[in-house]
Amino acid sequence: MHAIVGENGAGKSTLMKTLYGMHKPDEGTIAVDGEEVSFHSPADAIARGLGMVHQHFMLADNLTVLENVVLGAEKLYGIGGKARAKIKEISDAYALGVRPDVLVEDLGVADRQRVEILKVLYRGARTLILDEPTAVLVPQEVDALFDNLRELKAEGLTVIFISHKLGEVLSVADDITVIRRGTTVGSVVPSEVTARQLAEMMVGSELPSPETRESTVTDVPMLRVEGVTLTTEDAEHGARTVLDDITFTIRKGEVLGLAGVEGNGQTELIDALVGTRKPDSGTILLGEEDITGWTTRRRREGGVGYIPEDRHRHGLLLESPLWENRILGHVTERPNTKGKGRFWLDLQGARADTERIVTEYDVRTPGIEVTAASLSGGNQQKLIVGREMSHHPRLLIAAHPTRGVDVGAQAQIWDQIREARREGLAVLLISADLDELIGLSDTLRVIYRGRLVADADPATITPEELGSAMTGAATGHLEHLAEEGAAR
Amino acid sequence: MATMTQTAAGKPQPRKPVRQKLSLPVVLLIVAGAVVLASVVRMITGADDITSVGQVSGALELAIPIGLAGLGGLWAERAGVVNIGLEGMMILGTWFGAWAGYQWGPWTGVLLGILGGALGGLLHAVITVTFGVNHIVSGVAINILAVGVTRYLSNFTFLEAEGSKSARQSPTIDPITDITVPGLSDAMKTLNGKHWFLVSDLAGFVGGVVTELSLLTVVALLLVPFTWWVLWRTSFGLRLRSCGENPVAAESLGVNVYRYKYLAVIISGGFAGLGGVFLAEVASNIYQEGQTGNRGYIGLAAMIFGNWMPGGLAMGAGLFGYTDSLNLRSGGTNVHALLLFLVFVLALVALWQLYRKKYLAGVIGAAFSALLLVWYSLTEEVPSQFVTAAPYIATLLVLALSAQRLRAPKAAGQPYYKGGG
Amino acid sequence: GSSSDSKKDKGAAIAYDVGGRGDQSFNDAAYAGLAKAEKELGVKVDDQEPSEGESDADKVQRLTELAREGHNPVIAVGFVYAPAVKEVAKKYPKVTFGLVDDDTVHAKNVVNMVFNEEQASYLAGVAAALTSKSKTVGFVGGVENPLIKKFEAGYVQGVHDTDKSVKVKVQYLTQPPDYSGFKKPDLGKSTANGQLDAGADVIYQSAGKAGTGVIEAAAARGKWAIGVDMDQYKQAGLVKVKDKILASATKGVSDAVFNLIKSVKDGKPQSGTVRYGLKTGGVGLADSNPAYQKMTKVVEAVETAKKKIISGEIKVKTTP
Amino acid sequence: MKKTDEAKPDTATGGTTAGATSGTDGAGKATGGATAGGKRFSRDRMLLAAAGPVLALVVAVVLTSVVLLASGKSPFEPYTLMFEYAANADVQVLIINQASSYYLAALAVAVGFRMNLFNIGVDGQYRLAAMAAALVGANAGLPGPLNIALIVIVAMLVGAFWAGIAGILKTTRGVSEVVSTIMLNAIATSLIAYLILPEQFGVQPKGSNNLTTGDLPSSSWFPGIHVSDVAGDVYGFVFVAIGCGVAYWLVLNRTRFGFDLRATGASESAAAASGVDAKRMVLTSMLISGAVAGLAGMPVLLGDSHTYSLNFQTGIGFTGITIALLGRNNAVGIAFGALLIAFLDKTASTLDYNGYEKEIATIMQGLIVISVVVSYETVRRYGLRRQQRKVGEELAAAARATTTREEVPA
Ligand SMILES: Nc1ncnc2c1ncn2[C@@H]1O[C@H](COP(=O)(O)OP(=O)(O)OP(=O)(O)O)[C@@H](O)[C@H]1O
Ligand SMILES: Nc1ncnc2c1ncn2[C@@H]1O[C@H](COP(=O)(O)OP(=O)(O)OP(=O)(O)O)[C@@H](O)[C@H]1O
Ligand SMILES: [Mg+2]
Ligand SMILES: [Mg+2]
Repeated sequence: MHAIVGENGAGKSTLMKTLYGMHKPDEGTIAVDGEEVSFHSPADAIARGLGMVHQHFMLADNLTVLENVVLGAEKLYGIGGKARAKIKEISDAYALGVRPDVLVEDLGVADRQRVEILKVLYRGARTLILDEPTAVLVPQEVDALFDNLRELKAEGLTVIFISHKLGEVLSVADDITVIRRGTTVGSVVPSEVTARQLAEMMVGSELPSPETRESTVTDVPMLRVEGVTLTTEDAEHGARTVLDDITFTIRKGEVLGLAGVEGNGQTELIDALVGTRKPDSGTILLGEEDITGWTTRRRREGGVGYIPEDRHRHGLLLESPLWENRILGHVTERPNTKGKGRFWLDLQGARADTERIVTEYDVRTPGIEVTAASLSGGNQQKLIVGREMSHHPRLLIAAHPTRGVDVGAQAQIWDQIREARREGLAVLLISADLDELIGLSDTLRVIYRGRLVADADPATITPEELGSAMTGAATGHLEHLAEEGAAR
Repeated sequence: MATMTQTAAGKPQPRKPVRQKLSLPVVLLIVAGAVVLASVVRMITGADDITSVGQVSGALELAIPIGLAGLGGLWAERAGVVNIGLEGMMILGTWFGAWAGYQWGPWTGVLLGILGGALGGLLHAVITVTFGVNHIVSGVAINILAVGVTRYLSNFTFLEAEGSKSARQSPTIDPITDITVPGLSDAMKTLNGKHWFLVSDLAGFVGGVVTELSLLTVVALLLVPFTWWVLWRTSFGLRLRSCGENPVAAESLGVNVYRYKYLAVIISGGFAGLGGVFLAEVASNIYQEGQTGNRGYIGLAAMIFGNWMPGGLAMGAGLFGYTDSLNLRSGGTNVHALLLFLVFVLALVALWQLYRKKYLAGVIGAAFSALLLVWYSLTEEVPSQFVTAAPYIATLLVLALSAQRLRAPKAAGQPYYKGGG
Repeated sequence: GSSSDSKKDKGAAIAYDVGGRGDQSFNDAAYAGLAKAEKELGVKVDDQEPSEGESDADKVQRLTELAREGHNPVIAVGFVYAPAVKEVAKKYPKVTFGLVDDDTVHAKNVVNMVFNEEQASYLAGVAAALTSKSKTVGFVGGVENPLIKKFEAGYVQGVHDTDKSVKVKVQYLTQPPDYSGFKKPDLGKSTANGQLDAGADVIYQSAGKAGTGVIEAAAARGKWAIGVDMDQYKQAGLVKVKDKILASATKGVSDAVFNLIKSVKDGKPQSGTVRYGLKTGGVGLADSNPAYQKMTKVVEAVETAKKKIISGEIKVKTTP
Repeated sequence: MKKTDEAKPDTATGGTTAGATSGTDGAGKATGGATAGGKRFSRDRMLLAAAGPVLALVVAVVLTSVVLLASGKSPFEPYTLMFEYAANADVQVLIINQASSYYLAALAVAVGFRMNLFNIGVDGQYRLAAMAAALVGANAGLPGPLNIALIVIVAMLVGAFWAGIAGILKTTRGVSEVVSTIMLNAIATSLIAYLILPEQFGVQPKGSNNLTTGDLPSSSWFPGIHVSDVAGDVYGFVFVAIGCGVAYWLVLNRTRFGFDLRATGASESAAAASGVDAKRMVLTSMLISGAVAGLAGMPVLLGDSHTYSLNFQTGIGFTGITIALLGRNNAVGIAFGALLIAFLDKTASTLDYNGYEKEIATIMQGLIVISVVVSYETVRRYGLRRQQRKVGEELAAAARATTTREEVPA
């Protein structure tokens, strides 16, 4: 089991895609079983016994598991009963628990991951490439996954995997390669390095940490959510309750961290808070005002900042220049518009302020006329954070604020959040990165199937404990009885 | 290590997908309900033509070109390419079909017409797949181009041809054989003529599909199940559909997405072309400029109506053909009877909404129903101007009632670049 | 602008209505007149087609261009040209403009050629009523505009004056400005089938090219069809079904065009409204089908009706 | 963490630009560098924007010439003929007048396009609007300018109403506007046919086979600019059309509403998250699109025909789609597109007089649209890639500059 680590944008995915025949290398060679190969397409790589599970799932939602698995490999066992039998066989052999005839869109992330692995095994791959397979899993699921992988290894398969979670890399990998800015900076054996050393190799500098020390929590409630319930109804799933009687309060200067496996209602909760979806019942109060009936625009004018989880879908206009992206979401506010009723755009104002954000937040860009799409993900995120902070929000909804952001930028973003918090900002933090969640939050809540099922004190909780609540195994107040300070 | 205070495991019920997709039995039930309702309406109004043999066979003939265009749309969209150029491809089909048809016989015409349409499909594929241009834009351009090209070509062919001497039409084409199932057809006609409740109506429908059926109609009808079989039961179809759902995933599994998209769009053009041939050779026996009359667009609508499924599409085309046929066959009285049909349908919808506690929708439905009833009882005939609009209004109404159930292929209309993942 | 009249003589010219040459209707008839003039009078000729959905300005431009090039007369086919003729005729007073199917432009150099289609249709109605055994006859109109309604009006009156008990089924294919009803034989066929199913055994059509669909549908069932505009019994495209074309209500656009060209050529250009009715033979019922000629009772009745119309004893309505 | 702060060099932005420009020096002034970079990127964009249409026109002409050659004709003469013909003043007037209708129709389509809405129904909207406006105008009996204003307002309202049906169906029932507007076009035809019957509101002038809505009083004719007796008048409404173009540009690019609209078109999800009510936006832009569509019939109605009759011009809505595509939904681009298509349309007739087929012009239109969109897309993608690469290079240069100065800590 070979691990590859590196900062965001170091070229890990790119390297893997090259291995898998999706890009052609300009120079250099790839050898499989000692034999030099040149792949023109993934099909060539598959034929050579390579299989890849991508960072972003490569599944067609509206097709069944069976269809997704056999796609491209129909020659092996056809697309009917024989294929179904084979899938069951593999699934049983490695305890993957995959059901062939459900639609993929009905599966959770962990199940999807297993479908992806099954897809690769189905093709008889001898070498498995897993690009950040654990990013969206809770610790228990991660363990299960590594159990699966160890079994594969025992069968004589080679596994290459990429991860940002250095702890797990150190615990399961046999070899580690570190890459930075597209070149290998070193190869190490897990027994010889610590996580810290590894991280420093990755970034070429010292590691930041998300810890928040001194508490800035006040008594003044900023956001009060009371009994918010939301059901969705669509032709595919019928009616279901996605938010069930959600109640919580965030005070000024408080960061409330919301833990949960993706798809348990976080997105819907954010939507309800931002105002893009109307809850069926319950009230939302911002400060003293009832904002339940407010439109999104009014809420944002009223001081709700929003760092969306999917910046490409919700945070940016990819093909517009940076300064237009700076206006997005704050089109009714200074310095973006002027005149009576803020009717006219203030192009100069917006441009100048974009320059300011670019400088203050260290957005690496040659100018503000370039399109947002040409920035790297991390820089896009910095721009969004800068934009939201520029309007001095009273409440910040931050969903995965550092996802896909390298450690340097991560630290900056954390700093920004902390600073604003000191000035009385209330933050709802949603993150899949449990370290970030524990380190940054003042209070922790766990959401599971649309309900807040547990709460915890970040000072004492461990990621494992949190993880078990996230899978629904534990509820109520999570109390850590063991010795203080064991928490990371 | 750590202990947790385990409260009574508040395990909410697992997310259970309650699929409300229209399953086959439900669809059949709806169809059966519609037939019964039609029969009731016929008995009340005495508009016997609404379920007559002639009406049904007329509807079939009018539905086929729309259905073929719709199938064309289906193939393309299932592979992720929106094809609004169906109209243009149909035009190419009519032209090439007629051009070959009058010279070398109707079946050569069929072949050439398909090829002509496929040529349009190829162009669409080049523009959208290779160059990644917006699909609708490309389709619009193809529609313009097809008009120009066929007119231009007519100047060199039909204008000089014996028997037409006009650049706007071809000489006549020999007909394609008609078949009538001997005993059955007459029996059904007799039965239909009795005007019995339900029995005669069913006889009308059966009679309609066994009377004066062109061989090409048979072929077209078979293409519906054929399409379903290819797309949902073969690996070719699976690959093709995967390109419409998630091309990046398909590519990652070694599917040559470009190839499947190309093939799908070319086949799509071929279907539209066949629809064109049908117009030129079966519906009439001559190429006539402007003959397609927006049927390509309507085919697209039928496909959306049918939820991107062959069966649904056939129903959509059938609905359009039926209303069109109704209005052509002494529309004034027929469509007047249709009003009563609508009154019933809307009343049922209103009741259903009220039952589901959607009061606003229910009340609106009831109000419209009542309005139509008033209109129905105060008039003898619907003005011919509105009769002509009946198919369009019907389509709009049905879509308004059902559009939310529809689900397009996820990647339809999105540009795809190789290695984009 | 009138100075450009002095350009060299380019002969006669026609500007067609939508449908253009090959519409098997009045555009074709106009062309026939033009061709005849070319052959018999030796005049130079030219013709121009419109584009789909064009505006009056385009028509003005077309006529202007023809006049400017030196054509005389310039004949505009179809009432849609009325505003254009009105405008261009002012600019070219020395050119004679012909206008088919319209009688609203009154100027010295404008000839309005109008036809009593309703009279010919009346005769068709008489023939239909007498030939029908089922006491049901049909009328299929291509596009529901006043012109085609004239055909309907005359026909229905002709039927009812002959036999009150005969039912007339009337159906139009499309509504203006959707002129595809003149072009879609399949619609004509479906409609005719509907009327045949409803018991009609004689169908009269005024639907341009779509009319061939009507004739074919009727012939396929062994029922009668009545042609329109020209003698469709003699039409090349309809050889196979000509036996079932009972008669045709003709409209002498061809002769009208020829007459106008001739008058200009002779230096005595027509002017004002020239009406072509039964009296002048400008419209009529063509009886080339021998089967029709054998129905002496029908032929007689038609002849009588014709005389009565000419004498003014029967007034034929122009609107249904 | 401290290190990261240091790794945030205050010369980063300036350094990148300067690095890329000079290729050697990594140092520079932050703000100055950024502004220079900005200018350069916008100039780039301008160049690329111009490259698209030019490339496309060349390709389209070449392809058309190939078609001509293939049919054994001179590959160039038709162009000369068309240009010669266009030298006539009356043809020029004709082109300009026609272009004004096309322009308005294309603006209507473009408003939708900017929102990713495909309003195929402009054709039905403007016809229905023109007919209703003509009716009201002929019967209202208001004094001149007031009557004109009334006519124009009625046209806009009716156009908006008809488009609004599609908007409502989309927002409340999820019906694709592509399908609903196709249906509404056909329904509009029937509705007009019904309303214009003499039994309803229409008029059949004596001796005519036409149906009209009656004539507008001559005081309600929109005054034009008289060019010459032969050439006739340039419609006064041409200037209204230009005004609409200016308004379109102003609203889209300079107002908050326009920003919301463009944002929704660029990314509906991002716009919704930013506070735009997407549904309302869909409805609003459909209404605006319809209102502008309603204007498309006005140049002819007020400037020429002064009545709506059976031969009122049709198909402008579809041409509008072509033109909006050609002009890339840009007010100036659309103006060029409208003139180009009007030019092709109006000069095609001269081909007929000279032994060519006038369908060449239609083929050319199709080819132009295809090559234009293909070249736009190619240039756009090239531009995006180039920009990304440049950004990458400049950042890499900056990174090199900083790393060499700081050295990687061991
Ligand atoms: N083909 C290319 N050649 C050179 N540079 C490129 C190319 N494609 C993208 N870049 C540049 O690479 C940079 C990183 O882009 P990308 O969004 O892929 O980064 P990333 O790895 O996700 O970074 P982050 O860690 O910030 O998310 C951008 O500045 C972009 O301009
Ligand atoms: N063909 C190319 N030439 C040059 N640079 C490229 C090319 N393709 C991608 N890149 C750039 O290489 C970098 C590596 O991106 P990659 O996706 O491999 O990062 P990663 O290490 O997987 O990061 P993450 O942890 O965010 O997944 C990006 O900056 C990307 O823009
Ligand atoms: Mg990666
Ligand atoms: Mg990244």
